[in-house]
Amino acid sequence: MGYFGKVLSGFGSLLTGMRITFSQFAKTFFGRKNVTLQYPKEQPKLAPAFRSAIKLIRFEETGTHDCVACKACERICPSYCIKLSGGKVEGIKKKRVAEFEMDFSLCSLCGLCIDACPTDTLEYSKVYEEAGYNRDWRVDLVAEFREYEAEFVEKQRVIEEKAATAKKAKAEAAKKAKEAKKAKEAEKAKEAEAEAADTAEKPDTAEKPPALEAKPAKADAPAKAEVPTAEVPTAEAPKS
Amino acid sequence: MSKALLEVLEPFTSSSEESDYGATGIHRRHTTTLDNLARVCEAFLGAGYIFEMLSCIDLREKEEIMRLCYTFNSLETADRHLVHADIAGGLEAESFEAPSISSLARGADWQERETFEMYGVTFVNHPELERLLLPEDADFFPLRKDFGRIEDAEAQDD
Amino acid sequence: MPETLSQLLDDSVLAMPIAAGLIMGALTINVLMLVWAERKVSAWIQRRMGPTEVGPFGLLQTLADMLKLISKQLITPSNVDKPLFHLAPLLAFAPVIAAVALMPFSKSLILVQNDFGLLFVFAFGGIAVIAIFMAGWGSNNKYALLGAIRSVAQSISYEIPLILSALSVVLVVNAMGFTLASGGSIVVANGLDLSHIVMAQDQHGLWFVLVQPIAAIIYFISALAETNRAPFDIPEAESELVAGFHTEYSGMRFSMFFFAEYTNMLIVSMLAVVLFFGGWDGPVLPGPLWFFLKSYMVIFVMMWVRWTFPRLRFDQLMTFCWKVMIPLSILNLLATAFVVAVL
Amino acid sequence: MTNAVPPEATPGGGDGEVYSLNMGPQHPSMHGVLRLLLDLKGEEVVKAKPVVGYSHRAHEKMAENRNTLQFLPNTSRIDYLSGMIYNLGYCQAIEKILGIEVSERAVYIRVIANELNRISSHLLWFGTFLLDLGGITPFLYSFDDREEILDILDQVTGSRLTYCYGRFGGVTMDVDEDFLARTTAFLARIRERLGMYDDLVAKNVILRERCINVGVISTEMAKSYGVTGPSLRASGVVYDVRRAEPYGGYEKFDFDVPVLHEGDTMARFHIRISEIEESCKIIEQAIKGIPEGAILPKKMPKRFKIPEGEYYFAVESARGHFGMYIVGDGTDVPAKLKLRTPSFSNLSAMPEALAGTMLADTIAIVGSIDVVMPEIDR
Amino acid sequence: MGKVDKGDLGRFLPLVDRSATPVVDPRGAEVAADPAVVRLAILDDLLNMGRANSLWPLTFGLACCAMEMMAAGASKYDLDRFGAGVFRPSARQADVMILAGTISKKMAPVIRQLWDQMPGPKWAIAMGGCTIDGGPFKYPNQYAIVEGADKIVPVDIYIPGCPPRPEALIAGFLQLKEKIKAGRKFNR
Repeated sequence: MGYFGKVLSGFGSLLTGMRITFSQFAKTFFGRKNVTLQYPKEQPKLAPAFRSAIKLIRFEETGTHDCVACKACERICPSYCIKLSGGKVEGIKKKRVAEFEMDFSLCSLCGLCIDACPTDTLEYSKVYEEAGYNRDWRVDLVAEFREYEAEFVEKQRVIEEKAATAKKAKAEAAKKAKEAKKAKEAEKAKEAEAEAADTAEKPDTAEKPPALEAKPAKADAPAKAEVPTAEVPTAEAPKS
Repeated sequence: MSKALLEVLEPFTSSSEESDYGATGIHRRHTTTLDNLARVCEAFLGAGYIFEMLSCIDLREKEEIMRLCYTFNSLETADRHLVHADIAGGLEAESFEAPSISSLARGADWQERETFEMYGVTFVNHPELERLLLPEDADFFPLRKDFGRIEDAEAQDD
Repeated sequence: MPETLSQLLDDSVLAMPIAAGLIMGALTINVLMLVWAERKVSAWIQRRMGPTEVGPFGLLQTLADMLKLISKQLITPSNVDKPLFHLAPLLAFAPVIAAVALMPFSKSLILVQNDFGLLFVFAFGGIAVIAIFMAGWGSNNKYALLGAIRSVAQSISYEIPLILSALSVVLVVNAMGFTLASGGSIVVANGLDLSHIVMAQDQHGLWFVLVQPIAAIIYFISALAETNRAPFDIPEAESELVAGFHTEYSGMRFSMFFFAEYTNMLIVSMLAVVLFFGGWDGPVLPGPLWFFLKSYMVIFVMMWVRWTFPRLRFDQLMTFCWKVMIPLSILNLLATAFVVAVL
Repeated sequence: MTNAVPPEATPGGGDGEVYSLNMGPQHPSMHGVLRLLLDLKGEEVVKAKPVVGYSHRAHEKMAENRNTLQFLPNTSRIDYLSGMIYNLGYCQAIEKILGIEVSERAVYIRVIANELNRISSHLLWFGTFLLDLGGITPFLYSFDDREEILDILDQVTGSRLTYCYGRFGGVTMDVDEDFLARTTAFLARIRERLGMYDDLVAKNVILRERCINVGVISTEMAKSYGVTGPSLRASGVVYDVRRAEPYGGYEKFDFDVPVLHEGDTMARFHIRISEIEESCKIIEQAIKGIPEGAILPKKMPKRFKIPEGEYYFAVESARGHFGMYIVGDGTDVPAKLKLRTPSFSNLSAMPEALAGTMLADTIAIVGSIDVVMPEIDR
Repeated sequence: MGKVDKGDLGRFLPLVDRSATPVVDPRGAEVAADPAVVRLAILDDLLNMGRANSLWPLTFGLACCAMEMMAAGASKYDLDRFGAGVFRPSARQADVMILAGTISKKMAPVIRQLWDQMPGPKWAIAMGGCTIDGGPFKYPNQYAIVEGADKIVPVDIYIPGCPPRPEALIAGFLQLKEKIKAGRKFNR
């Protein structure tokens, strides 16, 4: 019986295999339900963390990116795919990037540049369906910000001037406050002598030491030099 | 670390010291000479250890040697021994010889071929010492320190 | 005797070319549909969609394949045995058409009325083996040679159970006999005549698959092996021998092998329908339609088997044939002979 | 198909009986770019000589040209099927050397990501192994499951295959409720699918004929060649780096190491399938016990200098014991980074395992060893 | 600092304006960007239509991108919808060579040999950064890899990414179909 038993059990296992494939066939054919994502018709639902080539973030406050061309990303990139140049812009203290070119065919999407960026102005773009006839996949990150650049520099100059004037004003206010304090002390000193003079006649009125006038709290830490935007008054919404 | 193994190893290793597994991942480090290598390997394999890895450090500039590093590990309890064997020879020495242990641990066969190809260390009485990874006509030893440095390429560019 | 199509054409000289043209047209359309069906069935089994972009439901997909294959460059490798290399696709392609001519599509619609049609079909089936061996040997490629050797061994050893299982049906037909509708007389049925087999089933309203279930299973399995399909597709085992015997063929030559394989599949399933599933007899629909519907069902089962099972190893294939299939078919034949003798 | 092999490259042959066949770097079941020079007598393999190196990308040389942080993207491309295990393994190695503290939550996230990656690697192996044996449909079923894992991991790491998810000290992105819910749903789905695969494949008589006592690797042979991972556990040795040298929080989870003693292809098949089950158990415990907390330390040093000395750190990848032997010389560029990859030793056992088998078995055995070529060629 | 997320999937803003580059057909026929320039015979259109819709790729994975190529062929992204699902193992029956993965120097002659073995109108898709110009493995003085597949075979379609998603491979196939039909859009 072993011989036929083996043949029959073997045959049984073949039938179970066919039952399973037919159940899958039925699900697709009769049940009209397959697992295919019809790409050109349906776009895939990309995860928010999806990584594609890096791009500069457009911040709401300034309406443009915040790259100061410090080349931290260029140094950290393992595949040498970032090349950027930029620096001082006449009229404002803040440095700006002029050329930011990134070769997406070299990039391994490791994200080290995004971690290394001091001003956190880099993020992943969501481009996933790039294919083309051309071998050159260099991406120009600053292209979309060029036309805002002049306007940004203008706004930045205004901000910095205001900041400068505000600092000057505060400096004078601080000076005035110092003189005023000196002047007050001078009067107090005179009154004190005057009182001392008449207390000399009636010693019983205990002299109340003038309440130590709280030294005017020095203006908060002098504004950090390099990021004036922090204290910028709310600029009007950028016409993006 | 079975004490028996240490006694057996004693005559063949010139120095052997404890190393803190927590930081380095190695229980014990030994140094031995080239001709004792085979017996050290036999001791380990006899005690049920397996040959885990063969690597080579190119110290020809600093210490005029090419250091072979073997690690043996036991499968039952984690017990990793690192064995150093140094081949004398400075930058200009063009051949480095070392005994092959592929007859004892078959796993060493390919690792020795790879070390030969990457560092130029020829293993004596190795069954078929040929290139493994590089193209057949490659005549350079890539992992040597003086080969293919980035600054050389940049020097050529500008 | 049912008039054949040629008598309809009153024996004019044109009868044969027209018949050949008809068969070629029918077969080409059939192969186009079969290849499309194979890709769609495999897609549905694998929960995906199969060709959908070309034509309404991807129906023109195989047409596009054929158009591409026609315009492909025909490469003849340098040190190749030229006569064998060029002849092999033709030889694989030709006998297949001849076999279709013998099939009884309906009581009257039969191209070549022949007393021993069954024998002819098996004979033409045998020629295909020579073609595959020529292809394998001719293309001077180790993979092709291995594939060819395997296919010869497989086809020869699986023809035996194929024929034995068909023989048991022939025995049953000879025993039963049947009355001709017109003549009303008991006619000694000639088991080898395909239309007689179908008429026997038609008269007694009893499909032979019920009479001979074991023979049907053996027939189906060895038919799979004959056409190098699925669990037995060892000659062109994709994962071992790259592409088996047609490794070196490109363009139209390759598509001839493709054509031959799918037409072989069609013939084998038509024969299965004739032998076991009662040919053209069916309640409402006209004869030929039933005939094609049944053979497409058999082809669907063949495709279903292909996309389910892994491949047998070569020596297992042989032991399975000689140790399981042939003893079983001989036992079945003896049992039928005994039952027929007793009745 | 490159059968036009230069004559001198094919050893043996010529005495009429034995001829040599070149299963070239481009072959449907050579798992990428492995090349086997087979000396065949008829269908039987007399001698097999694997030729490797067709995807040698100089990872170790690159490690000596880049600082420790810049080597991160390379790690997941050494073995792209268990890219997460390698990437996080490299981070754990450097953390151990530099003594960087990893928050409890990051440890749990790493365990979940590792085990998901191991399941996806085993599923891909299951598919390609069946493809080698001729069964095409299970390949697409297992890919369908694997796509689910890739989507789950894509949600957190942003990439599908070559992850760069680990940083020294933690992971780049936090895990939210949706991720955990999807993983739990996936666990239920894969367990039910494993039942279906068992019926469709493991019980199939053709497959059992093709796999049972085919390519038996004895325990001594496995130990002598340094075979590790599922192939070693199928030959009767209980060795799993997660159990032998616990790292990355694996000592917190209880899972058992499946072991079989036959050492044939069927044993390796069952080992990998039961390992998927074990990984599911680990993920379940990790999801239940995942604590709250930060995933990256606040202050990260600018440069990660490796102190003087030699370090060895091993992780259990889907294919076996992956060891990193790092020699530091005080700068942030390692003096030497040796990658002891499991498939390298597993494949070196092939010439002895393949001798005397049929041609079709050669494909089945190499498939059952689960070889990934760039991991061998580094 | 809130960021403005336009949310559109968008396309790269390429440094080089790619739309202007003419579609240079390596087989010599200068097919300018707008198809009206070259008047192809109807039969040629028909054959091109057939070729475009039945591109049989060669099973030929090199490294990580091969996994994404297999995923494109699998159920979820089903390459077979475009008639390109038939992966032919033998070079004689393949039309498209998808170079998926890093090309090492030892593999270069093999790729060239496979390319020569492929018959007739044949195309090549360079998938992934490594086949475009070296990808993450390109650094000065790299001794092991060939930086860019077009040093070996004439490449028609470049798909950047590391690895590119299966949708990008399908987009590459669609673009190759447009190229084969010489930019003529039949009533799709």
